[in-house]
Amino acid sequence: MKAAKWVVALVVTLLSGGQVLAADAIRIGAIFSVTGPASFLGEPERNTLVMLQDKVNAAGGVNGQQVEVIVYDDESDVNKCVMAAKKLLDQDGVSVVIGPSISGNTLAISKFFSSAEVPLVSCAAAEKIVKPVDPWVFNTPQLDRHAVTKILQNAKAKGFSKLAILTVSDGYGQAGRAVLNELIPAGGFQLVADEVYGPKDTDMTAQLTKIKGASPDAIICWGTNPGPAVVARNRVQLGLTTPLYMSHGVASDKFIELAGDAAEGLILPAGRLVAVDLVPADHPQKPVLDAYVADYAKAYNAPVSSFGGYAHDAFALVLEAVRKGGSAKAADIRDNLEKIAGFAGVSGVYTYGPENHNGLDESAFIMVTIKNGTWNVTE
Amino acid sequence: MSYRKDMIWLGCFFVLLMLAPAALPNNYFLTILILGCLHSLNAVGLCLLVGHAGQISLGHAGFYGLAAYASAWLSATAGWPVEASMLAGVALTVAVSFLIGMPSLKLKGHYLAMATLGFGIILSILFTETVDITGGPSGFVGIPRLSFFGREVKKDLALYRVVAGVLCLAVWLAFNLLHSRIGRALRALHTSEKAAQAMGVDIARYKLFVFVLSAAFSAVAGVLYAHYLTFIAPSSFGFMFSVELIVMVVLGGMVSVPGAIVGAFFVTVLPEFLRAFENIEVVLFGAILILCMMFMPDGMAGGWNRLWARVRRAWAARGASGAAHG
Amino acid sequence: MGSAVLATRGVSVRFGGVHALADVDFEAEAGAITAIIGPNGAGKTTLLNVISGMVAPSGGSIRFDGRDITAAPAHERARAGMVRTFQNLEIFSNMTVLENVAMGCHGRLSVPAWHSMLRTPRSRRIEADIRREAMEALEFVGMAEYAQATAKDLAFGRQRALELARALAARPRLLLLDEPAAGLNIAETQALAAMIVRIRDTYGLSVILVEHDMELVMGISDAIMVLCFGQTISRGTPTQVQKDPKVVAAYLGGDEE
Amino acid sequence: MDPSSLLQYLITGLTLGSTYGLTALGFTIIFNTTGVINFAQGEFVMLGGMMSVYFTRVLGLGEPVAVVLAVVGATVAGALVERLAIRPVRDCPTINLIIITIGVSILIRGLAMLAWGKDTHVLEPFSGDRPIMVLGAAVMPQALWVLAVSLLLLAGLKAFFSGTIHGKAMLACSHDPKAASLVGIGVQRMVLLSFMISALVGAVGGVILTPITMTSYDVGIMLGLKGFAACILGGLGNPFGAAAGGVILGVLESLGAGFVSSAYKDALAFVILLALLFVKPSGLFGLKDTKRV
Repeated sequence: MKAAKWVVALVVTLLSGGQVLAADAIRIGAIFSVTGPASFLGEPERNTLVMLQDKVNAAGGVNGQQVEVIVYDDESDVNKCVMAAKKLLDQDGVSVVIGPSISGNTLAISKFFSSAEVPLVSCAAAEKIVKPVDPWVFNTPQLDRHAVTKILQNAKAKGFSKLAILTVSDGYGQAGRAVLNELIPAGGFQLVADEVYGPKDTDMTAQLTKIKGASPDAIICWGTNPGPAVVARNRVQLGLTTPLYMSHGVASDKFIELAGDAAEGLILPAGRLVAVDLVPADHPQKPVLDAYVADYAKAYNAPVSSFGGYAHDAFALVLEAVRKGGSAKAADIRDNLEKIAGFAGVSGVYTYGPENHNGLDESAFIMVTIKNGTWNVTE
Repeated sequence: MSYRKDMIWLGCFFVLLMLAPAALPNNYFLTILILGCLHSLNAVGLCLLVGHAGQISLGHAGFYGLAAYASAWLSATAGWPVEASMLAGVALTVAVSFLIGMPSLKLKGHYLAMATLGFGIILSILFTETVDITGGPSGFVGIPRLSFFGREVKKDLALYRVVAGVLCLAVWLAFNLLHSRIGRALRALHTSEKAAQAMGVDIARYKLFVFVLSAAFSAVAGVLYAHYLTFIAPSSFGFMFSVELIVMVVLGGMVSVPGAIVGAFFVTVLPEFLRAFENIEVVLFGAILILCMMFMPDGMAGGWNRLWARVRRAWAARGASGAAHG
Repeated sequence: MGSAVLATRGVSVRFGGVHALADVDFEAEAGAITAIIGPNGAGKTTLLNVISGMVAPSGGSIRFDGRDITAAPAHERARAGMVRTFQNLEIFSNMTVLENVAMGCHGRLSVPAWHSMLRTPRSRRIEADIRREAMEALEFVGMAEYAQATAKDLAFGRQRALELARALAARPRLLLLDEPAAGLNIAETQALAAMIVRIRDTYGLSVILVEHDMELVMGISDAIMVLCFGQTISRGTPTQVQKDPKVVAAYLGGDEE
Repeated sequence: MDPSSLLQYLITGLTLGSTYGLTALGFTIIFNTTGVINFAQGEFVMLGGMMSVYFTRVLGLGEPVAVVLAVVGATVAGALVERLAIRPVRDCPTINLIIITIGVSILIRGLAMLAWGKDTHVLEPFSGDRPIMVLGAAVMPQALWVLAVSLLLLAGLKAFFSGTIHGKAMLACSHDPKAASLVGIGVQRMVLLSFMISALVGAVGGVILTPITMTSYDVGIMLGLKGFAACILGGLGNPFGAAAGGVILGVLESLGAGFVSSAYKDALAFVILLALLFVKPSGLFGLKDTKRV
């Protein structure tokens, strides 16, 4: 009986805690990994969304309607993510949801959105999210495929033929590893080593020593901070001079800080956000990038990250769909998202379609080299 | 507690579980309830193992995951019917726990904790690295939903009833066991292995039995979890979840089955309460855990018993003084 | 010696380099009370541990009822009808007195586990039998009124009696008592002596007794074996042993006894 | 496989192993006086690293000052943990105390996250990061620091336990707390001391490791786990076993990654650890049977 009373008390408290929201506002739900291992994604995403909400509302909203963003933290945990999704769909009655931050969580909840017929605009990059296309599920980040293609183009131009890969054993690394394993042989390269490190590993010397034994022309490392910084440091410590490519997952100033001098000469594909100053003034993304960097600096006194950019674009795309279609109904937002073409965001220029729920291509990336502790465009 | 009292408790609990959804406005609460029931199932098994038989395990998240993955693979990849996959998933887990338990249970205390922890970690590495089978770190997608004889349990409410029913069944089995010669033997070997042996208890067999039984409870929870969520990822079955399960049992008071269930619901629901506090959530969770252990050293079951005894004393005192006045 | 219920041949036990027992031959006759005595550190409890299967001998053999049990684990010996008590009380302290005694019936009144889990009629019958027989054993030692008390709350003397009741509930053919009088006062010791004899007479079982209290040993034993530094130095009836100069020397030259 | 690679794996393993061994050492000290496995041990290591980063970066102190302050800070934290969370419940069963240490570790981690954010940080190596080449294998100067400090700590602990009154008193507490209190040893004081010493050892470890491993608010989980494994491998209660266990674990991982598979290196290390446990149920250098949890 103790459990009985307890649960009843709990339910009552939960119910009374429910927010009461303005009835005519456009309700946008969001699920980000604000805490937990993936907080480096979720925190800038949450910040971005909150900032944009205030900005839009201050400017009078969309189509005369205010925007109400409800953000939940899934703590990088799939169970919490499912609960958050159910809460948004069943309790908060949102008309569109932005997020989650990580691919696994997105895959876990995407089917709830098809059955509830509410669009989900994910900030996670895995190809599985949009391929095959689920009518109700979109995403905004550049696909790994585009990043790998960029790297391989660069490698081909430099005349490399034997490649080694070193990937992290989490969702991000696994997705990258799968694409690398597919595209490296397909591009006429030879894959001479395929090594893995754990997300919490602090020393990759053993893997690099093994890779060294396979004498590749270049190494591609796929991971997010701090692992790749350790890889970069270990590479220098071992006296390895083999060129090292990184993925776009480390395209932030934090990486240069962590890797220190070892970051010198590393090459990676990155969104234009990483080197805003280097983007030509006539580029369609330029005004969006400038505005985002300035707003974020003003609101949080902190540098932007490309992950926050994914949330920025998701929000901008959703508002664009609402504006265009003149409706904030879930089904209309979905339909109008598919009609978006040539829309400049932070991460690239989006063109969605019934068969394309990612909307970006390789042109969303530029190849950058780290020189003197800062980013340089190499193409 | 007598068997009859336990049965009355179970009856009330069952009725409460069945009525609870009526008081809940939407599916979100059902999700919490379902997860609470699944965690309880794990905790009840561990209560038998840790609380009664005194054998620690930090590897049960591995069993939970193994059953979930086995059933997921059999039904989604090999195309087996869901019922058969679930049975096979539980059977496989039982077999694995048997093989793990045999050498491990010869170890004692912290060494046993380490051995089970090691097996749990090995299992979770397997979930992560065998990408072709498990889908790797980004998870296993497309698991069919729970179904019986070809009829899918579509509604969360129906699925919740199944899960709640299974939990009550498991609690019934646990109560039966605890009130039998086997339950006594488990408690006996907890206190004195020597004396238990001298009374004819084959302690190795009994430890293995309760270890496998608790793994089976976790396995049943695991297959239900997989076919409820239709998606699983290795991060749900890591070392921290094993620790969380032990926390549930200890918070509940170690030896009390109802306590373990309350502990499980507490640990499941508390973060939802704390969500409003955002970043401070983790700090609060840690603080609450410490305070609970400080002020309820014998767990929630113990805390409740003391409270109840005090209420009864107060009642009796009032009755007595009332009689004197009258 | 065909009537020996228990016999050890050449039993040796080494702990590290120390011979705890060296080549000990021991026999206990059916229906008799056989005592093992000796100064501290003589190896009495070790011998009892070897007999009951708690310590594996490094050499020698043990026969129980004519069957070689040298390799049998402790719980099998218990199930075969050999039950022991412990010098430092090994009661199940968190269980009730009745449950403690019920543990005595564990090996004898058995039922497959699934019966217990499903609480089948057969399991319920067994549980009822266990309860009844446990109560009988409690009544035999005069502790029926404490059935529902928690074992650790009992006075020390009662805990000793509880251990005895628990052993009795197993209906052993051979009862091994490890210093049952340790910690008891004179009156309690006298009651214990009477109780041991009554147990033997009522149930017709054999008793092996390891004890320091000479009055108790001499009063009730049918046969005595004296151990000193792991070796048998004397055996016979109480009168014979008492007169044995080797025994006298061992005790006088030994220690505080 | 060429010998220079093998040497490189061994050096890597040794460095990695020292990090585990240092954490394990802290576990041992608290276990020996209380019988408790302190799940917050990894957090002490984290505190050492994070505080030295904080003092150098944010407060702009010189590295030596920052390091000393960080170690002192973590030691104070250790004392606070004992006074606030352990002492009030000292009569509870061991398992309760262990759960409390789990709560403490969650709490400390959460506070660190609130105070210093979720970012990863680095600390400059003490004597540069130019590797020393030994027979074709690279050795980092910082790795030498780690080895040297680990050995120093071990020697210091050895001297403390066998050479000082307090050390002997702590050992006495571990053997028999009742007897220890009868002969006038303040068991509670010894427990407090053990928490302080193990926090100190952990923090020193955190400080010297950070230049190699980097640090963030959540590094304690992994280090705690590996440290516990190292303890068990070496045999609970034996400081030298703990250090040796750490080194063995690190070398196993490194060799596993080099010769077998980097994906399964942790699994391999645990398989070997389990196999050893089944052969030697109280660890490689286990002193005695331990009490049950």
